[in-house]
Amino acid sequence: MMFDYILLFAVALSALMAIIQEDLYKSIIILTFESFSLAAIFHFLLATDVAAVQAILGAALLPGLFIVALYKTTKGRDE
Amino acid sequence: MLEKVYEIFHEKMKDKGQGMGIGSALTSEFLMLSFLLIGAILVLRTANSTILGFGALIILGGILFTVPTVFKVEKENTDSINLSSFYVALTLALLFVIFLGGI
Amino acid sequence: MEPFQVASFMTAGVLIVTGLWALLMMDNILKKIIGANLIGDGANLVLISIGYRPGGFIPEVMHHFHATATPSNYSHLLQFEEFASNASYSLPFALVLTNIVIGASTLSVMLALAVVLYKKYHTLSVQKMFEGDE
Amino acid sequence: MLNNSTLIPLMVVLPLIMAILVNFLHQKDKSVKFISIVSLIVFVFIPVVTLYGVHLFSGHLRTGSFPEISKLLIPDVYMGIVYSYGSVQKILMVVLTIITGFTVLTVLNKKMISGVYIAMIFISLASTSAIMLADDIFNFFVFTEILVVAQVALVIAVQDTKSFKAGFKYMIFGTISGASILLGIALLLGVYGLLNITDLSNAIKAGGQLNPIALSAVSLLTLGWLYESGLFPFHIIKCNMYENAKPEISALLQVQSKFVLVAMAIILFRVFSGFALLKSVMLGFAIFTVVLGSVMALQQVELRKLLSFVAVSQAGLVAVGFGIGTSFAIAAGIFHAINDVLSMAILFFIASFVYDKFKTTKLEELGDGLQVVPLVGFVMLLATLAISGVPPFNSYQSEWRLIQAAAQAGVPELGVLVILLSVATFVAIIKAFFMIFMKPGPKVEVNTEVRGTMFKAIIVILILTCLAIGLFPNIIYDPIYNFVVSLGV
Repeated sequence: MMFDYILLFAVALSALMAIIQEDLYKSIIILTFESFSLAAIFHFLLATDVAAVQAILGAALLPGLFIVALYKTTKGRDE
Repeated sequence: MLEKVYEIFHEKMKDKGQGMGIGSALTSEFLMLSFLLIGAILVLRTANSTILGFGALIILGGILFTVPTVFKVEKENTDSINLSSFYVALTLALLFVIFLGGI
Repeated sequence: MEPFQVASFMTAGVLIVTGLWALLMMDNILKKIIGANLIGDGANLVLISIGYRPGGFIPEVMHHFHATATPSNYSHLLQFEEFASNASYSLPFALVLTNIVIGASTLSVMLALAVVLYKKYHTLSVQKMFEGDE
Repeated sequence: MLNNSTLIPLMVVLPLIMAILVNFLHQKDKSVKFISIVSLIVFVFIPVVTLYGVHLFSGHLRTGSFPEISKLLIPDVYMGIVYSYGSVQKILMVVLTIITGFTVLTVLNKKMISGVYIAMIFISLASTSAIMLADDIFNFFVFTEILVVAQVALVIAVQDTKSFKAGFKYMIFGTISGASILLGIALLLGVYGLLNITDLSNAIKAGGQLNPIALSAVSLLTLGWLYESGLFPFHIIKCNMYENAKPEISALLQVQSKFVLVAMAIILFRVFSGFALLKSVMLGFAIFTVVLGSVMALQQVELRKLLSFVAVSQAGLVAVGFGIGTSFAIAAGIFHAINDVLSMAILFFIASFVYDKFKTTKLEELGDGLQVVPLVGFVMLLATLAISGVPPFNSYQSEWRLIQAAAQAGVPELGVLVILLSVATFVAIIKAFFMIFMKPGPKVEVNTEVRGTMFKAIIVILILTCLAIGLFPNIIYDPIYNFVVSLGV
């Protein structure tokens, strides 16, 4: 039954990592991991509907938006 | 006395407007000082704790040594995002200290 | 309070403090937006933890009730007191659903603004964007 | 009082529906114009005809709370979202809808007919009305967030780098304040288990002393209040928003932020009634805002920035009324919010006209305007007198009541502060008036195509309203005072 505590620790750690990380792509991937494990924690906290929404938003929409923004910003510098 | 003050302002505002600009700067300087005086009187009269009273006196003394204050106020109120962030963090901390600590 | 609840509150605290730090201190504009996202996650986690009840069941997934039940055959189903004392508190979940949607829309507006600002200044540094010459 | 009127939610729902409709009609100029004018007439009409009362969403009545199981402190609670509509809400709604109408008319008049733009104005109108009407603290939070996004959309529509920067800053700090309001609500929900403001107020009264968690909620909600109303640490951000928007939009933005200030301060006072420290803290931040806003306003050489700082410092003066905390002072503060909103709107509309006519708002380059547009100059002089509290106009009535309330509450120094602020405001705006309309030797050309009949009509109507309120203040002041007394804060 330690799995949920490990997930909590992972969320806190990955939040810190996402901020400290220099490479923005890596930082976004870590953020996706954070969102997804947050969805799992919501499931353990008996909120399944919220967990579903958070999983969809955190794992698909949010990194998608970030990747698009990053693509638009770093591509412009290279050209 | 007033000519001296005018000279100081003239010197400080060379790159900005002259004439009317100096007039409004002088007005705001006097306003600032009177606001400070009123604030100090208010705090000293109504504050129950000695810490607040001493704090008000120290701040008042410190500001009176930095006349003219207007330029410093203007420097602290620029559009800079870092300065705003600093003040927001300060305010958040101050609110917690006041409400939870209970001055 | 349950230990798991306390642990989630502490995690939420870490998320909020990290996000606030990123939002106020980081120079990179995308890092600021990531910080904003983290603050929202932390607030959501606080709300969800309030509704948690150890060993309870999920109010939306109640197997004892079914859609065609009429009041006459409620008697053999779960009693109201049993439901009230076992289900988790579902009001915060509804609040969090709203907040997730609001957070996503705010985030997309901020990212769009970041892209526009990048096109003007060709940098991601907030310092250079905001303190530079007009 | 329990009058389940369906007209009350229409004030929020109808602007939202119209916003969606106008948004879809993006390229069709004529239908956008027709729909927005018709819907504006309806928006002004609804608050006037609606009776006072409450609306219970989906008809959930006040029911028993089962204190043994739920451990709530009060015997019965509201089960759904509640909107309440009283006299103060009525007056604020009428003023808000009228100024929104004027803004939309100027936008349509400038041939800037864009469906999305008008949709954003309607959404901000809907969210401001919801903030004023909501008796539910989470509903309030949701609409503050929507208001932030709509206001940023209105500002960045200028397509200028400075406006993008202002919008981004506003959103960054909006995230902080939104999260802090949400956390405050979450902590209150955790302690008392309630979201309805009336119930929460009763529960906190029944619970006695506030515990540390509730005190953290107070400080977080206070930070949110400071942001929403543009007080001390956020005054620069708010001012940037005003100065970088189109001036007629700034006229709308300042109305919204002042009314949100009033609404949220009433909510805070109702929830934490009898918590005196909150009032002192509000007073402190309000005084800071007044001082910094007026001192900065005197330094400006650009009309829009000058007016923005004046608007911010006047918001501080409204908050001073709340900070003093007696019912007389709170009523005077609300009254001053209404008066100030009207005269600030005149000044912003004049700034908009000047920007159209002379293509700049830099005071250095302008001049000799009185020969070109004598009527506008005369109205600006009257508006300057109105905003700095000269007797026949409306701000005199509210500032006089504020000074009286300060003296009654035992802090006559604040009366001196109010007088100093009105002097500073007068000096700042009369300087702008001189430099635009009387200084010889303009450096800019006059755009003769702009006739501005609409602007002239609007500012004349507004200044006449100011004069009417100044001559008969009791029509507006008495309902406000009775409402504040009935709140019992």
